[in-house]
Amino acid sequence: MTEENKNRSFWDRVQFCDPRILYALFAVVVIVFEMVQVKMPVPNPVWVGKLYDRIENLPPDKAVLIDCDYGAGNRGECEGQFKAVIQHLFSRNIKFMVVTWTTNVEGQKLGRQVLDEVAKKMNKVDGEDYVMFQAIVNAGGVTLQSLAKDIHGFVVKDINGRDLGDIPMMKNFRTIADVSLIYRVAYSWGGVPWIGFVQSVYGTPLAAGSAGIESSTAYPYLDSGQLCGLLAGAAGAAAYEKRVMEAGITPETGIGTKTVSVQSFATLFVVVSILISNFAMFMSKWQGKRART
Amino acid sequence: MQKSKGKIFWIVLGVLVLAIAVWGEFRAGSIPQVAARVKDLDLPNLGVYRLQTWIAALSCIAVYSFLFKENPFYRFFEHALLGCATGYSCAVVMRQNLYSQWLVPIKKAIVNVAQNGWTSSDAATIALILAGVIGLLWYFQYSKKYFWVSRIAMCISLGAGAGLAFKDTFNQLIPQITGTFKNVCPSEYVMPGATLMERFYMGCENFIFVIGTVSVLMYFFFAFGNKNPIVKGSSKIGRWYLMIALGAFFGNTFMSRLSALIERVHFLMAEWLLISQM
Amino acid sequence: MDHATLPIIIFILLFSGFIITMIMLTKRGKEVFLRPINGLKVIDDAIGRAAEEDRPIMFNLGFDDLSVNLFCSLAVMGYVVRKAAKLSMPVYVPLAQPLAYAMAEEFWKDGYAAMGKEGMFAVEDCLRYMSSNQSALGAGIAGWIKRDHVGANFMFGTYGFESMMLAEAGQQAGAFQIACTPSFYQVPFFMVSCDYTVFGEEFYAAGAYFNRDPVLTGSLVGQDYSKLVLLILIVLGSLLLTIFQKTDYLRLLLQW
Amino acid sequence: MSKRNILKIIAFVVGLYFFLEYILPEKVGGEFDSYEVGCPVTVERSGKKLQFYVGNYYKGRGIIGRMVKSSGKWVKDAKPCLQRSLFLKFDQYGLTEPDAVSAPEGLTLLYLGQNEKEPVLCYAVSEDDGQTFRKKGPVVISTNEVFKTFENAPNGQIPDRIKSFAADFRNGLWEVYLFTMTYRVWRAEGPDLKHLSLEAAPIVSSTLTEKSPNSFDVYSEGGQPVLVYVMDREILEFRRSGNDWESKSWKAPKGNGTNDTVYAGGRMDVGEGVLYLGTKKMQKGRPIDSPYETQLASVALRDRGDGTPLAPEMSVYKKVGASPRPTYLSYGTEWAGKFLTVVGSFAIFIAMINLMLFHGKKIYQSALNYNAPAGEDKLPGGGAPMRNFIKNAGYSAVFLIFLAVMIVCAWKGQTDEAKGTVWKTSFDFLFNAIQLPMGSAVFSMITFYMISAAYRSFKVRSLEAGFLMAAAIVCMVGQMPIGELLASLVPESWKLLQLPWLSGKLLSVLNAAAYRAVLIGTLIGSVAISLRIWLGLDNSVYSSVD
Repeated sequence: MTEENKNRSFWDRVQFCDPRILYALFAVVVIVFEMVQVKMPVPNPVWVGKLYDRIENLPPDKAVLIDCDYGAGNRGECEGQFKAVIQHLFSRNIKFMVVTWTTNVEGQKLGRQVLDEVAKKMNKVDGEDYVMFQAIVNAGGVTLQSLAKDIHGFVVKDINGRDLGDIPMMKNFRTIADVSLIYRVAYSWGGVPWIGFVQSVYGTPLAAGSAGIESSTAYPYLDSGQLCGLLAGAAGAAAYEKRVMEAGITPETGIGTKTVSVQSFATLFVVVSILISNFAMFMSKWQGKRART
Repeated sequence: MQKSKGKIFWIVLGVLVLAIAVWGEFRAGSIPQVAARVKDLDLPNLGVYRLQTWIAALSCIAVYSFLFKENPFYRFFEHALLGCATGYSCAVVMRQNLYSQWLVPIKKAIVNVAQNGWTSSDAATIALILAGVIGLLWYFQYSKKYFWVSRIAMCISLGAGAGLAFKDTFNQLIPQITGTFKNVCPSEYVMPGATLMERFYMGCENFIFVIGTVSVLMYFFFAFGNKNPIVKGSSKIGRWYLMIALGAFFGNTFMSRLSALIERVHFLMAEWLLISQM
Repeated sequence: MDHATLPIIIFILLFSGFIITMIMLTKRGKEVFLRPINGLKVIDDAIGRAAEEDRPIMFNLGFDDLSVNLFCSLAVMGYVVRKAAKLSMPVYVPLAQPLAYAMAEEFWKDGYAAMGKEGMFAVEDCLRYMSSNQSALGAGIAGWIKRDHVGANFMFGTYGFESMMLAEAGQQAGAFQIACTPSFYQVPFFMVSCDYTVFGEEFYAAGAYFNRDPVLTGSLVGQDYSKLVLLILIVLGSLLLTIFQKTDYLRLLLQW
Repeated sequence: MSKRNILKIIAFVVGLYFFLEYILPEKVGGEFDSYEVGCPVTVERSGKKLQFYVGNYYKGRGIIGRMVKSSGKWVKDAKPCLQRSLFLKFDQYGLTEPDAVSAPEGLTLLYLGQNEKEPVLCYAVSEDDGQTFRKKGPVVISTNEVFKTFENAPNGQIPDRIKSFAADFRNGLWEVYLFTMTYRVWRAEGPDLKHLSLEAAPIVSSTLTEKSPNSFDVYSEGGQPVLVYVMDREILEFRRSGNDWESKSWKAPKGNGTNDTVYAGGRMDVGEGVLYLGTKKMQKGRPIDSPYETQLASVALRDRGDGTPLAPEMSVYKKVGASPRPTYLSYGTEWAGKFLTVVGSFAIFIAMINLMLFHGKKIYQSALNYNAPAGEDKLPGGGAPMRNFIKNAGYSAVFLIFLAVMIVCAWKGQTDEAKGTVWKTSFDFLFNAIQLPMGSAVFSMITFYMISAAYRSFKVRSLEAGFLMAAAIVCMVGQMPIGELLASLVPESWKLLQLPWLSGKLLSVLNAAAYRAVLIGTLIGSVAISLRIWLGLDNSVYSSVD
């Protein structure tokens, strides 16, 4: 305790404590609750249920277009959202196509790893039940217009270099009219202008799984019907994983559920620390005023 | 004295973590989840997986060491990350984009034209060579004299962006405006079978929504209405709404950052130190 | 829609008409009223306070490269540098983009030259290019604020997560802080640690208010009229829907 | 002509193409049914044989046209007789599958109105034998004698969503048969189309396969209703006997067209047999969605007696209308998309080249003054030259090595065929060992700053900051399982204390309203910015050009 700290009042010392103490306490909270995976009641946001019901009633003869654009930074949130939805699609035998962008090649690699893992477990075949396109340059709306009008002509090959024409599943999916739902998993759901160039033009429903930060910008679009579902952060992933587990599709607990149970206590720690520091400020002000009168 | 006490603390902590890690190495062979993980990532054997996990853990620690002081350990891994990221995206663009979405179709079109004559789609594909020529103009920015030539490619993209901005904007704007037409006192027709209280709550919610949008719109007026009491009053209400929206943004920002850190801690403890459940 | 419907064409003509006519009017010299932004009225008090305590002033230009945002920030910087030069105070300008360095140097020298104080402060120790990496930039500026005990800290332009480091360092050093940024996500962090926060469209209004560029001012006024039209539509639409419960006439008209 | 003006003109021309392509329609001129014709329905009214059909100008936007048979030839009216109206929200996206019935109060046309929700069964009445119609809105059906329509149930509280329908008016009573999404047929009858009461059980459910029919129609024969239900070339007929329905099915003969499936679409007596004229969907020759040459006709002749079909007779009544002139602008969008993507993909190498130049120069300069006298960039105390070389150029060398290794491994190890080769393993190794952990660690590093910033500087100094803090805490805790745990302690009725409910309302009402206004401001701002760039008013973009 430095000399200058000693004569300060107790509340001032609390208010301006050394950040290393905070880091240490926070690390303890996270490590303890990481070891002890506490079973928590997973929240149930409205828009997660709406996306689940929509995938439950999707027509089997159309495909789902998944835009996998999340990066290494938001694996904690978006990987759970991506994995839970493809497990649900596999269990309902709905075919899906995964689009990736050259501006974020990590999304392609991470998506590929998750896809291979889940396909191996649910014995699905690349080219018959799912396909991953090769990366496309995100040049804004003009790219989406060409993609919507002619998928084969624009994408040309899948990630393994096979022509889309020879892939058995792609025979009856040529334009956006054969797509029943677009689902974008990314840090920022608005990064690719699906709403301006595809959803409002062809009426294809659009759902989004986004990092917590950007999910708050999605609510005006949910209210106006331009977005038909939203998975917000790790909590959204956990809610969808709970539904998938209850439907008996996969026994293992998902990434979102594990993250969310530790995150609850971390959030509680941050909220309590903010309240303490504000309380300390009021107390030291109050003591200061009492000392002056 | 203070500095040396801090140093001892970190050394003790480091040794403790290293001990757990080495202890983990001995147990790694026997844990079933580790074998499953090796099969999932289809790595040749356990040794390669453990080496990969060790390097990943060291790079995490290097990043977190930047919190205290910028050190050569961090700079090495930062330059390694920069190299990997740039190399990977350029390899993807070269192979998946330029080679197979541009060169291959053009080659096929030329072969097609040679065999059975011109068709409109082949001509369009061959005309894409022009795109490559313009793409090369980007590299004039390294020459002082012809610097402006590199701006041609930028202008084409800018012009296209500006032209398409009208479509993107109005396709988003119209549903947002019509979405704000809210029924402030819904009747039986709108909500069949709802009690009076439920309809009253829905009416209040819609009223709060419309007032919120209108007042925040007025908050961002700059050219008029400075003295008009209605505009002044409603922009004050607008500022309260914005405070709540900013609070929601702050709350959600925290959610994202925490889950990123927890995912990293999960990796370090579950896959590296093998002390928590995979 | 794939192609513009009739209501959209009307909107395009209306909004473009507002914007272009207002730009032409301001170019021909018509005096346009722009309400002063409350956060920016206190710039003079901030500089005055820093001068009394004889503590330097810092002006951050954010993370913008050559763009509209950078020119708005530079306009305000010109004003601040002139005010500081009058009180013969130094203005430190940390930079994140090499191209922005050249433009900032030009504005900085003009400011001091206008007040006849060219040689008073060396450019090298006031203008410094830190780094394009966000975390390095944040750590560098936070260190600079604490080392030089900055008295007034202005943060203009777009920011990423480094906004937190700057705001907290400035608040620790007891500086009078004003933040003005269009990036909506960083506003909560500025809001709780700065004395005044200006955000959203007000950032562009600040740029127009200070440099009176006819194109920027005219288009701002044109945008205001467009927003007024949309506001009237919203109020009208809600009223009509509340009166005629069964059909939403204005919505059907707009989505024709 | 300065270089800056050349650039501005290029930007303007490219922008003009996309602007015009958006503003001008895809095609101009041509008749209302120039894209597709279909769903013919025939009726006899005051001695005249009338035929209504659906014509499309755009895919899916149905408009109803009329034809009259005079002196053996079908003559088409110039103007369509019924189309979507501005202020009737039930047929906002067009009309399909009409069914014409001659009723005492006038010729009645029932149709399915298409809109953003489910199709709505509506009807219109005409006094002048179908030249003009007055719309009467949705048909009202009810199961409990309460005949009311609602916003989300315009046709009344019917058990299932309508997929197709058939209607008939016989001895003063309206009969409407509904074919629903779950392959059931319900029957409703009533004095007029606003008071139809639905029978308790569906009349036909078991015999229908899980496949939706091509068309579905009812006509009366000898005072009794006959339900015709057609799937590809299988025709089922249901006749009422007592109060249940028995079905008879027969196969329609192959016509001389290639894959012409037959549809029942209204009935007209032709001497020797019952002529199922026309189709509910159209048919004959070309597949269903090929525009411009579709025809409308049809026939499956059926003998009156024992059901053996006679040879079909194919005749064409209505070809597709005069085709419009395309504006040719929309032809170019696909090509423009590919063009701009290729231009964009060339730009990605610039980042790599800049980094290689920067780090290469560092290595070159450090190598140049390797043993030069101690300069200020040397370590204090004149350390060995090798340590200085590593201090300055070491990290650049690390960057270049990793760059080269990653480019080669990524090029060879991307595809699945490379599985098991050394390239894919080393590519996966590099990605999972360095790029992935570093990326997420850097992103999560900021959490530590947030925690210390949250503790030290997030103080409630003003009422506004207090509002912000309260909303932030409600949002954070409300979306976490902790909020769910705390909510279970509070009784169900106290909504305001339930954090998940409160954070949901805060996000979907208050935050949505406020951010929608910010969004409108941003969208109008982007119109202004793109207008300035397009018209060349904004010079900041060309600042580095002379």
